[in-house]
Amino acid sequence: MMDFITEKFSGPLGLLLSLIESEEMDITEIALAKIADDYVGYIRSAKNINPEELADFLLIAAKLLFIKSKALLPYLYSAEEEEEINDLEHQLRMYREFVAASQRVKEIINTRHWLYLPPFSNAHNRRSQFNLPVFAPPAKINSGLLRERFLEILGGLEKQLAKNKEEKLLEETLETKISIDDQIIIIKQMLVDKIKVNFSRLLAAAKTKTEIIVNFLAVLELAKQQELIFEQSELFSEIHISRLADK
Amino acid sequence: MSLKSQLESLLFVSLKPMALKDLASLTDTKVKEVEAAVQELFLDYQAGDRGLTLIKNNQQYQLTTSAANSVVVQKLLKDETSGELSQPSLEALTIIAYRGPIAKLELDRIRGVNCSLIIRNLLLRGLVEESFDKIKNENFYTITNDFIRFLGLRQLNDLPDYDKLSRAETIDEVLRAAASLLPAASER
Amino acid sequence: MSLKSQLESLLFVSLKPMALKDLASLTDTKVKEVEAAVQELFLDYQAGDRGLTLIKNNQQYQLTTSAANSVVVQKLLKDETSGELSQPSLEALTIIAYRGPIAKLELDRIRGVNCSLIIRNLLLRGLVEESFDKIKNENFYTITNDFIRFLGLRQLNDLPDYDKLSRAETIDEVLRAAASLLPAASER
Repeated sequence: MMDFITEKFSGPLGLLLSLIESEEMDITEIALAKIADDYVGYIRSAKNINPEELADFLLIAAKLLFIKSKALLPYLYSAEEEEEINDLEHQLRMYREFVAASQRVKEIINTRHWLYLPPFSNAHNRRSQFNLPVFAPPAKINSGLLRERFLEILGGLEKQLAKNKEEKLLEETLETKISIDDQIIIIKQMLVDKIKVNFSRLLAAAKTKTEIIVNFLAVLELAKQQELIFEQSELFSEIHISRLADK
Repeated sequence: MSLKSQLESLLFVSLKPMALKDLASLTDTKVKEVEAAVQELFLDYQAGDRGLTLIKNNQQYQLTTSAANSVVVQKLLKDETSGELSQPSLEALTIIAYRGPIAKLELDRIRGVNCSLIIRNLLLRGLVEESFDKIKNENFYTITNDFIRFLGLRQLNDLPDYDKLSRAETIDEVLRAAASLLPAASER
Repeated sequence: MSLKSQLESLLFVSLKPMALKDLASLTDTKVKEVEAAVQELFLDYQAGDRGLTLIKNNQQYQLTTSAANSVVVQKLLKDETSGELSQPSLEALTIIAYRGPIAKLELDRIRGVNCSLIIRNLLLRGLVEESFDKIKNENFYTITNDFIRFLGLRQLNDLPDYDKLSRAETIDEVLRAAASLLPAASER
């Protein structure tokens, strides 16, 4: 039997799609801007996101916040950035088509109109009438060759293991450094110490793209909670962040 | 005997899917002729009231029982299983079925998430196959005959909406690409 | 589907000749009807330009390749079991030699792909043998005595560096990693 495990969603696009559908909206820029906060809220509280997939979830979060900020300040955005938003809409529509197709594929499999092969048997009746040899070794094989091959296989596996360990280490550091809530605390602390912080300094401390996104999300979150003031003297110049006077 | 009958004998005895070029070398004929004869056989099985089906996948052919008789065949054989399929695996299989041969990056892009682990799992279960493209220096993935057998189809083209979903680009993407070639498109 | 087509499916998957009464019970029909349908099938194969034929022996029926094509069929069977091993087959054989008795799932995990077809080929050539472990409900593979003798050895542990290589920790580590990342899909 082929069983299907059902999960709430699969991957960041699955989450995005389920949020949009739960609001009964179509895939549009307005819809994406509207659900941006829900999406970020979900990944902040979700405990079951696979660390391997976290970066992909955050990337979509960053795109959504970008769309949301554009909805608020449309004149700041260029045609090129417009394109990027179209891409997310397009990607999501295509994904939705494949999710629908996967449901049809599941139904087809479940009808169990499977095609069968004869089971394999060494004494297969289709062969027995041909008097085939029961032992047919390849000519150029010897025990030394087997040993050599086995050592090569071990070598290949060792490389694979080392690579996996490296990736795992990367993930672990990612995981430990990545919490948005922790980042909020760090930023608040920096502001207590310094009163004013440059946004670029915050980002300079980030080591990976994911960390940049986390910083970005943390700052936005603090802004939403109305704990921060942003000042920018002109377009594309440094952004200064400071705390609102004690609330 | 005719080429078609020889091919039927070979497909009946073979334990694995047969490539056109292997069939050609065994029967000592040109690939073109083999292709025409196999196609005839493919249509014969489709047309008649037959208990056998010829699967065509990845330019390989394999003889199996027909979909309509699955119930009676299950009585004779031990139940075959392909284990559990999670929603992410099902999505990946669907995308590979419609878009294969597909590169890993393209699969990741459509699902919006890294699919390494899912691919490893599907390879182990024999539901997808990996082949290395030397020119593009990338691995490509296709569906195996085993998965086609679970679908009960003769070929992937028989999947619902195959023409629409198998195209690498949807219509609006094509239109957009065409528009960007026009000088006026830069002025928005 | 028609009775005739059901019988064709059953005869195709059956490894041994089938009696009329077994065919009747599987298709839930009377022996008389089955007999008539089998006769019809027999005539179909006779009349057309077919690569298959139905033979009757001791009231038992069996589907086989037509005699006229035996030369080309023999060529295929010979090709399957002669010549040098492909790279993947040699790898599987090596792993079975040093790590046997080894479960199919473990072999798949070490190689990262499903090895069903490769194992079949090694079984056909008499290089490995299969034994079913009732407690673990799994097939295990070892190299055959014929193959050990062919290598000029008296027993399996005469393989060069056997003690060291058969216990290589790397493989256990790979298997542990695979088991934690890719939980066993139920075997077929």
